Order: sequence, then C-alpha cells, then structure tokens
Amino acid sequence: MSKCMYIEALRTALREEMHRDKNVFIMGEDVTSYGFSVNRGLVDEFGPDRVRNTPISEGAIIGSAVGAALRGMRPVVEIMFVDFIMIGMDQIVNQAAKMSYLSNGELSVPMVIRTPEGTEWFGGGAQHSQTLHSIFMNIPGLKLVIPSDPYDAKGLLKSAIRDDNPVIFFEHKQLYTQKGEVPEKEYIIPLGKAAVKREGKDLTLVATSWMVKHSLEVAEDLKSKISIEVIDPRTLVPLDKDTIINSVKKTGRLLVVDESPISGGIQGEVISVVIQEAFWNMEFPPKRVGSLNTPIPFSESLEKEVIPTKEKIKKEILAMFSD
Amino acid sequence: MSKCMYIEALRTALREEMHRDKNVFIMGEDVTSYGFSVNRGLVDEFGPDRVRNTPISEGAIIGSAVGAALRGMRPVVEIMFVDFIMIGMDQIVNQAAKMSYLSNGELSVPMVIRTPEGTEWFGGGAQHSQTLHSIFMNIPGLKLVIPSDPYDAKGLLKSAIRDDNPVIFFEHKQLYTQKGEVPEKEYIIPLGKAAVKREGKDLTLVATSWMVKHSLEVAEDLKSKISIEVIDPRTLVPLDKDTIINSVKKTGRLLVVDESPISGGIQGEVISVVIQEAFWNMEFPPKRVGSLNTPIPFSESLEKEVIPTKEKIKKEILAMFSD
Amino acid sequence: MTVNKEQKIRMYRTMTRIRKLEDKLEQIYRDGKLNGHLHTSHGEEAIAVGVMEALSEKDIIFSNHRGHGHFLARGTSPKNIIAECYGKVTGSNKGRSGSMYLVDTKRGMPVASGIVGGNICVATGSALASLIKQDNIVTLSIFGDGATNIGFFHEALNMASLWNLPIVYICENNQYGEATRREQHQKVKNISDRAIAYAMSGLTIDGTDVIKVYESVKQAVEEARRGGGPTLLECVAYRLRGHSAGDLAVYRPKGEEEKWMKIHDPIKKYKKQLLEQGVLNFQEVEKIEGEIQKEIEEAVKFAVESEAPLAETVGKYVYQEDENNE
Amino acid sequence: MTVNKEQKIRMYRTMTRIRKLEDKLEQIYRDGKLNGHLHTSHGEEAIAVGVMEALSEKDIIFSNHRGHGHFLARGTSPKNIIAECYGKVTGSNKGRSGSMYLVDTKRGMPVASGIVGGNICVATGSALASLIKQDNIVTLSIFGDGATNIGFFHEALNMASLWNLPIVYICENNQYGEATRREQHQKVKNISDRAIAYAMSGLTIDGTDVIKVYESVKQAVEEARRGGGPTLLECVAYRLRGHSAGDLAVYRPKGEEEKWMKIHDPIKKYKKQLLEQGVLNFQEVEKIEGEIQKEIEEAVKFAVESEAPLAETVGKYVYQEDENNE
Ligand SMILES: Cc1ncc(C[n+]2csc(CCOP(=O)(O)OP(=O)(O)O)c2C)c(N)n1
Ligand SMILES: Cc1ncc(C[n+]2csc(CCOP(=O)(O)OP(=O)(O)O)c2C)c(N)n1
Ligand SMILES: [Mg+2]
Ligand SMILES: [Mg+2]
Repeated sequence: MSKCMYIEALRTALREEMHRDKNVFIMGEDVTSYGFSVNRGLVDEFGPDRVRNTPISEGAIIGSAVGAALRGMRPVVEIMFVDFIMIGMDQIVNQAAKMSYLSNGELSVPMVIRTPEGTEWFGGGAQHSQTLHSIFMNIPGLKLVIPSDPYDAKGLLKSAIRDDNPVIFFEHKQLYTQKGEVPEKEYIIPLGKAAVKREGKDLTLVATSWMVKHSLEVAEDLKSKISIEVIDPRTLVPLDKDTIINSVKKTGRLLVVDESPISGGIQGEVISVVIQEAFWNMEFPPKRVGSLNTPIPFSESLEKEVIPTKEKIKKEILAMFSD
Repeated sequence: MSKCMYIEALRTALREEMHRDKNVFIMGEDVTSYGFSVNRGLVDEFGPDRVRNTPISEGAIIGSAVGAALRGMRPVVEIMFVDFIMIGMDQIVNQAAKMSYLSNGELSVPMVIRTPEGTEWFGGGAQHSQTLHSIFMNIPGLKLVIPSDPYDAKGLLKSAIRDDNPVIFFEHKQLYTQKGEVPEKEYIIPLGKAAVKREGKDLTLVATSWMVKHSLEVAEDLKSKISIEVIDPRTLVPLDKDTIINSVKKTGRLLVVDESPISGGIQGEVISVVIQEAFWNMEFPPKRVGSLNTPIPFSESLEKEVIPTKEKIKKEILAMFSD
Repeated sequence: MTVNKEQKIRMYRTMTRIRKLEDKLEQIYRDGKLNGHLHTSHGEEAIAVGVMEALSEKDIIFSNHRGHGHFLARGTSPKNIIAECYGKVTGSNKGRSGSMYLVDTKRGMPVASGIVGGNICVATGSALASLIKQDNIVTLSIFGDGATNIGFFHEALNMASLWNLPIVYICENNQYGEATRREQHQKVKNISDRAIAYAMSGLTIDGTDVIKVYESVKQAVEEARRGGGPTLLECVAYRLRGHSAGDLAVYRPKGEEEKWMKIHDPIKKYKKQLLEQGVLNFQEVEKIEGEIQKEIEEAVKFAVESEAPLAETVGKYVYQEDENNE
Repeated sequence: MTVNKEQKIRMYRTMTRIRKLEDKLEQIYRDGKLNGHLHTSHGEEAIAVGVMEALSEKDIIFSNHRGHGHFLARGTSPKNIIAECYGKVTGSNKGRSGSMYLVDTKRGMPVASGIVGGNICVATGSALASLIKQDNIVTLSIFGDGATNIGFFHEALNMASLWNLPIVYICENNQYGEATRREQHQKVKNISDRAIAYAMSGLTIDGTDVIKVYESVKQAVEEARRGGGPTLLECVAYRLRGHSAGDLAVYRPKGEEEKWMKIHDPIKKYKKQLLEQGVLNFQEVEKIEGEIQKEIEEAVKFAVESEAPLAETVGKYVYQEDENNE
C-alpha cells in the first residue's frame, strides 16, 4: 500500500489499461497538456495517437468515440467539465445508449467518458460547477460510475474501461487532490457493488463522490450520539440496491446526500428504491440533502449556501433523532 | 363548451396568444406544413415571419429562441420529437436556464419549447419514442408543463407563453387526437396547480400525460372495490406538492404512474417528495409504474412490454390492496 | 476506370430490386399493414448502388433513416429488411428497429441513424479507428442535404480533415428536407462547397447516373485508402416521393416531380443506356424484373409468416451481456 | 471613414484601461486573492476597442469568457468588473458570475458565455428579433478561433445567412484554444473562409490594428443595418498570455511570444502611431496612463471594500419573480 492522490490513481489506472490493451486510447481537449491534467505524462509514454488532442467539438469527441468503440477500440474520452457534455448529449442519448439494443446485442460501445463535476470552492460558477450525473440515470443503456476516493477511482476506472458498454465516469474537482491508500499490485472493483465506508446501526447514510468525505466526518463527529452507517453506491447504474436496502432494514433510518440539485436528483431515486422494499422497517421518514434548486453562483458567500456542507448534513441528521 | 381535439386546443391557444401579443411567434422545422401539424393554418393567418420554418438545426432553433426571448420576443419553438431536443440540450441547460440567475434577474427568457414525447402505438422506435421530461426536473431555471387533455393543454399553453421563464411543454403523440370539452371563452390555467381528475379515498394515483387516461379508466374499472383519487400535477416545475401530499394524507396510499423509464424517472421524485411529508400517514409502501429501463423497441410485441399499460397499472393497484 | 458488363447488369438488378422492394413497402404501408415511419428512396437508387459497387468487402457504411437502398445494395436480403419493417424476429434487427434503424453487421453496416445527421460523428470515429489500427478500411457516412445543417456535420468534418481520416461523406442531395426545399434551408450553392471550410476536397455529381456515382466514389474511396484524406461528395438527385409514405408532397411546385420523373428517373435512364449499349435486350430486362418481382413477393410472404419477437426478450441487450458486467 | 482626434484618443485611453485593469487582475489572482477562472485579453485589446467604437448605442453585443475588454470598451465601469471578479454585490452581476459571465444590460450586453461558442446561436436569435421588429439594431457575437469548431457555430451561421440577419460575427483569432495551436484544431487557412459554406461574406483583418478593426466592423455593421446581411469577420491577433491566469504557456514555441510582443502589441503599436501623427505627445500619454492607473487602483479599493452578496439572496431570480408565475 502507498498513499496517492485521486488524480494519480486515475492516471495509474489509465496507464495500466493502456499497457494491457492496445485498443485503449485517450481523446479530449488538451489532454496532452492541460485541464485538470489527469493525463499528465501519458502522451510521452503512449504517443499522440493514443493520447489525442481534439478540437473544441464535444459532439464530435463523444460521437467519434462511439464510432471508434463500435470498431473495437476502447476510447476513454475526457470532457473537461461535465457542463460541456450537454453539447454532445445527443451522441450519448440517441447513439451510444441505443446501439447494443438496436442491433440485438451484435454491436457494443465499449467507451468511457471521464468528466469532473461539482464546485471548486470557489468560483467555477453556473457553467463550470454543475452536478449532472442524476439526469443520466433516466437513460437506459448507460452505466454510471462515481468514485469517492483514490482506491475506488483506480479500481472502478479499470472496470469501466473493460466494460463493454458506454460508461460515464464522474469525478469531482475537489477529490483530485485527496489522498488515500492504493495498493501497488493490480486490482479491479466490479461495477454494481456499493462500499460500506463505515459501519453503523442507527442510520443509513447514502452518500456519493465528494459528499462521502463530508458524511464520514459527520459520522465521526456524531459517533458518541449516533451510530451512522455510511454507504457509497460507487456506481449509480448498475445500482447495488441490496446493500442499501439491507442496511436500512437494519438501521430503520435513511438519509441520502448527493451534490445534485434536490429536484429530480438521485437522492429521490434512492429513497424511492429503498422505501418500496424497506417501508415496514423504517422508523422515520427518509430524508435527502442536495444542492438548492438554483444555478451555482460564483460568490463564495452564495455558493456555500447552495451546496451541501457538513453543517447541513449534521443538522439534517440531528433532526432525524430529535424525537 | 364544445368538444375539440388536443391538437386543436393547442392550435387555438397559439392563435389567441399570437393575436394578443405581437411578440409571440412560432419557429421550428416544417411548422408551416408538416410534423404533427399543431400549427396547421397558422402561417396563412400570421405569415412566414411569425410562423417560421427553420433548417434542421435543433441547437440553433433553441439557441436563437433564447436570444430572441432576451430581446423581448416570446418564441414558441416546436421540436418535432422530444428525442431531438438532445441536440440543443446545451442551449437549454447552459444558456436558457442560467440567464435570469446570472444577470440577477435583469434578463428574462420568455420562451416555450413544445415537443411531443412517448410512443406512437406503434413503431417510432428507439430514437422517436422516448419520454425525456424527467431529466429536466434536475435543471433549475426551467419550468415543465405536461398537459393530459385538451382543456389543460389550451389553458396551460397560454400560461406557458405568458410566463417570463423558459418553459418546456411536453405533449404526447397519442393525446393529439383525444377529444375533450373546451370552453369558447378565454381562460388560462396557472402553472403549479395540480388537477384532481377524479376524487377518491383509498388510493392517491398521481399520473401524467397519456397515463392520466389509462389511470382514469382503471379507477373506473376498479371503483366497486377501490376508491381511487387521480391527480395530474399538470406541471412538474413548479410542482404542486400540497395537493398531492394532502391527498396521500387522506388516502394513506400512493401510486405514481409516468411513461418515463423507472430508473431516475419523476415517479421516484414524487414518491420522495410525498414520503417526507406524509410518512406517518402512509399505510402501505408507495409504488411506481413506468417504462422498463430499456430503449423503446419497434415491434408491437416488444413495445407494449416496455410501456405502462392499463393492465400493469391495475395489477400494481390490486397488489397494494391484496393484504 | 472501366465497368464490365457483369457489373453493369448487377447494378441494374440492384437498382430494380430497390425500386420494387420500396414500391411494395409503400403499398403495404398504404394498406395500413406497417407501423412506424417509412422513408423510401425513389429516385435515389443510383446513389446507393453506385456507392456500394465502389467499396471493398471490409469497408464500413453508416446509413440513415432512408436506408433500405443502402442495405439492399450492400447485399442485405430483402427478406430481412421487409421482415424488419414488419417488426418480425427474422428482421435485420430482430424486430427492434423497423425501417429506420436497420443494421447488418456482417456487411459492415452498423445501426443506421434515425436522427438526422446522427451518423456523421460516429462514422468519423470509425475512420479514426482505422487510422489508429492502420487496417486499410474506409468508412462511409451517408446523409441528406438537410443533415448538412446539423452542427455535428461541422464538428465531424473539421475533425476528419484535421486528422486526415479515411472517410468519404456521401450527401444524398434530394433537394428536400421533409417539406422544405433546399433553398429554404441553406443558401450555399453547392453543398460540396462546404468542404472548403475544412480544407477538404469536395465534389458535386449527378446522383441519378449510377456509373458516374460509382466512378466518383471509387476515386474518393481509393484516395482515402491511400491516406489522401476525406472527401465530401454531393450526389444530386430528386426525391420522387413524399418525405415518407403517407406524405403526398402537396407542397411541391406543380410539375416539378413529373419533370424529374421523366428526365431523371435513375432506373429509366440507366435501362435506356443499357439497351442502347446492347448490354441488355428487352427480354433480358423483363426477365430480370420478373425475377426480382418474384423475389420481393417471396420476401413479403417470408416476413408475414415470420414470428414476432418474444415478449420475454424485451430486456435483452440493453447492456452487453458479458459476465464481467452483470 | 475618417477617425477624428477625439476618437483616436478615446480608443487609446480604452486600450490602456483594458491593459492596466487586466494587469491588475492578473496580479491579484497570482496573489491568491481571486477565485475562479481569469482569462485576460492581453494582445487583443484593439479588437474590443475597434469593435465597440464602431457600434451605435442600441446595438447588442454577446461576449465570451475573455470578456473584460469587451465590457470596458463598451463603457462598463472598472469598478463593477473588478468587484464582480471579487464576487461582491457591487459587481456587474451582483457577485453571481465572477470574471466569466459578465453582464451589462444597460449597455446592450447580455450575459457573456463561459461555454465556448455558447453565445453564437443566442446572438443569432437576437438578430432574428431585430429582423422581426425591424428595430434597426445590429447584434454582434464575439468568440475565439477555437469556438469555430463548435457545431452551433455552423448551425447559427447557416441560419443567419439564410434569413439575412443583421448580425456580425467577430472571431478573435488569437491563434490558440487553451494549449492548442490553431493548426492543431483546424486545417482551414483563414477562418473567414468558413463564411463560404453559408454564402456569407467573410473577411480576415489584422486584429492588432485598432483603426483597421474599427473601419472593418463599421462597414460590416452598416451593411447589416442596411439589410445587407451578416458578415464573419476574423480578427487576427495573438494571446500575449497563457490561456488563463496561472497558465504559463510552456507549450509555446520558444520566442513566439516575444516576437509578437515586440512587433504586434496593439497598444505599443498604436501609441507609436499616435505619437508619430502628433495626436498625442509623451506628456499626454503619461498623463493618460497615470489617470487610468489611478482609476484602476480606486476600482480595486472599491471592490475590496464592497460587501459580499447576502446569503439569503441566493434563491432570487432562479426564476423571474413575476406575480403571474409564483
Ligand atoms: C435531428 C433531427 N431533426 C429532425 C428530424 C425529423 N426528420 C426526419 S427526416 C428529416 C428530413 C431530413 O432531410 P435530409 O437530411 O435532406 O434527408 P432526406 O430525408 O431528404 O433523405 C427530418 C427533418 C430527425 N429525424 N432528426
Ligand atoms: C464547450 C466548451 N468546451 C471547452 C471549454 C473549456 N475552454 C474554455 S476557453 C477554451 C479555449 C477557447 O478557445 P478560443 O475559442 O480560441 O477562445 P480563446 O480562449 O482563445 O479566447 C476552452 C477549451 C469550454 N469553456 N466550453
Ligand atoms: Mg433531403
Ligand atoms: Mg483562441
């Protein structure tokens, strides 16, 4: 084991997979030199053919990845900010997600779209800070991965690259510099398995991405009063319903924390999945924490009002145990 | 009162609003002559400047509507099939939805995007039959309208056109030819008010769009056994939470029926909104019916497996009362 | 580039096959026996046939919503196409597509796009794969005049020229996008002039002359194969029908259709040539037409008698069913 | 078209104001006192100033992520711009935008787009509004060389030429999109050649010559106002800094930057002209620079001392607060 940053874990996963499989290649804007530099150095190792700078054309970047994947390549596309994915949305929804089904399984689209979302503490603002993973949950044919620490980031990116379906891999800007233990030896983490990040018996706290860190800290702060089980689904599609549901059956309480705006966010989806199975075990209404239903404002004084914070999570939890 | 088709109700709303306000104009592909012909005849009445055919450029259609709206016009854009909205997604998410907020309210985008969704019984297939309204619920800054009969269609379209925010107006292909009572004299229906389409005391059935008709028929079929209250939210944003919650507090049971794929659909959002307020009043786990999490297949034998039908709704309801 | 007799006859057979199959589908549709949207390629058969004749077996073709002709010309059996239009399990897509999103992976034809312009970026990525693999395959993207107004056309062609990709963009300019005449959707005189924006070679040809199409495509494809980069090839023809079965095209200027029918029906024209050149005589022509008519009737019978897909298969292949994934 | 002395001096003042304000912002950013992304327009000041000088008061301008200069040249106060970069309630957007999405509705400048190419369709719609209202207003859309590879550029320009809209598309070709040189993102020699694809007039000019920019924009704008249709105007300059504050542009060929600094710094060049023409003398130049330096220092003080927006206002104006709606 050695400590490394989330961004390094991603880079190592890319390097290992590119060595393993010559069909894996990277494509995106300034991937050789810029952005959040997950790809730093890879061009020197693999050359500009496999670490490919593109024009600013998100539609053609995503669409051409679909075509390359149909031909047996395994493109790993980087979209610099998740906000920009909206430009290529049609290529994801109407092309990538439909190919396998329309060909009755004869065609596959083994591609990964890596993209950072969320706020930067502070200042990305309305067009550079959105959290958009929730909307893709309603598009059958896509897999959604959202790792919260370096260990998961590496193991899940490797699985995503090996997966034969289009996968959107959501990173979080604030996680890039977070450190964590990552084994030297190779490992992969299968898609569809949640991780119990902390065990507990009074409350099931489902959290994703950057919110996992907040949630674990809150769980630690409150441990004298409340025993909180923190579960990170790690992949939204496939979603490991059993792990979450069984936990709620044990704890009787559920809180879902995600950075998506509350309205139409995955928080509601998770609650609704759980309530249908664990209703009779629940001792308290399931709750959710997310961003306010507003665009992300620039000013620090406003941004921290919008996004979920440790304080907001703590407050919500205490309210669930006030009676 | 006179009976008219949904499609005629929409056309009348457009005509009345275009007469009322010279800034209202229509723009879209073949709006003068084609598509589902909601606009039939309007070009003769208002001329090609106000009923404007466009190139096949969904991004520029939606984006230019945003710009025209910023300048005081009130464009009503028609996107021929909701599936094609994905091409202009960026213009909706990153431009239309952000303008008011980024300008601290100094700019407004009074535009409407009208678009049909859902299946055609049968054969639109994977790229022409999707139901996509759910994903827009997670984009703050948009209003979402989804009328289920001619009366609502007319009253809500008029409100949508008068609204100073970007509104997406979701129609359903199968509703176009449905008939209903529509008063001669002018009326509008405010956004954010649900309609109780049928009163009942045992179950609250929340249904949208084409599913309202199925739901009302099921309610009628089952009336000897179960008294079902059918509520149509009519607008998803703003959502009339109170009407739904109060109904559930009364009935103690909730079923949400929508044509969106279950995963990440508005069914989960509605359940989660309700459960947080009405948990203690609920006698049974809230349930949802939606499309299977698959693309929409062409073949009739497959398509009817995917989408919600009267039979599926009935089955779900009976299961809720089996104990 | 010489076209031998055998080729000439094959091309005639195929053009006839496309016409008769689509006449049939149109009729079945009008009889209310087909669901969904049906776009026939009447008047554009020479493009499909000329294009496919110019390709090698490993080349890849991305088709669109008006694709019956493309698939037939590539060799897909009328049985599978008609069965697909009927939504039968014997169809090219096992009934999942209908007319709009045909597929034939054995013949290098991925799922066609029902989204206008939807295949242009995807096809470009296929060419990128060939560039990286150096597999000597050329990719074709086929789309209409209206599709050249979709932004993805621009993004893709810029990328293809920048990377010198082995791809040929075939624009079937049938002078309409649904009810909209080309002058009403774009001002540029020749669509091939749009290649200038990418420093790409562009060419406009008569899309009703099957030999001309064959020769031009052959040249562009070999150029691409040699590493000479992409071409935008505009094939001008005329949509001899409404946009889709059911559209009576009332919006057309009077006489326009008749004029084109008379002068530019690619099949009539080609038949005349072959007769004049003595490649075929009347008896042979009639024989061919008879054989094909029979073939189509059998295909319809096959389709009608085939089974619909089983309901329980509906969830299959939303995702690739690979142990590692499930 | 003659440019009088007063105009010449005003343009010099404005160019100097842009340079000094951005020098200042850069320094503050490097001191770690600014959040977010900061894109300065060093080397491109002549474009902003030449463009705005050519417009009438009612004209509408859509700016982008590199917009400080556009707003300053249009008359927005340095105070509001700097305060916005600090996220203060006295900023142009009341602290909701930061540097990237500035707005000045009083001066016909809607929210700038931080999405590359994001304003092109929207600006086109503004021109459509003018066409319908016949209000004699011309709209400008300003974007970079990289933005011309976004599909929406294509969709918008096709629409503008088709409808003959009163709009001028200003491409600030600073030869880079982030770390990517133009040759690495597009093959076309002149970006203005892309106008050919729309049968639109296109022109490439020296974007470091403020007078040339002024004259060319004036002509294009008057053309548009007369109903002569849109123009794509490519202004060639050079980004004298990294893409954004913090980017040291290590990816540039050695010497390139210095060369442009020396020969094509638009302000140096213009100053030299004015001195030679005797429009200004050294003392006057120094006086101007002194005044502006002071103005900027005051603006920073203003920004620093201003209040942050109140937390409770965070939910305001997600929607227009209009009784009929709420
Ligand atoms: C993005 C998109 N917009 C609109 C449509 C509806 N539609 C289907 S075909 C068609 C016309 C396409 O015209 P063209 O590209 O010239 O092809 P043609 O049908 O003439 O062969 C339209 C507008 C669509 N399928 N996709
Ligand atoms: C759609 C989109 N893709 C990528 C980015 C990230 N980005 C911001 S500015 C920029 C470069 C833009 O280049 P250009 O259009 O030449 O403008 P310049 O910055 O040179 O003025 C990029 C890639 C973005 N903001 N939007
Ligand atoms: Mg056409
Ligand atoms: Mg640039």
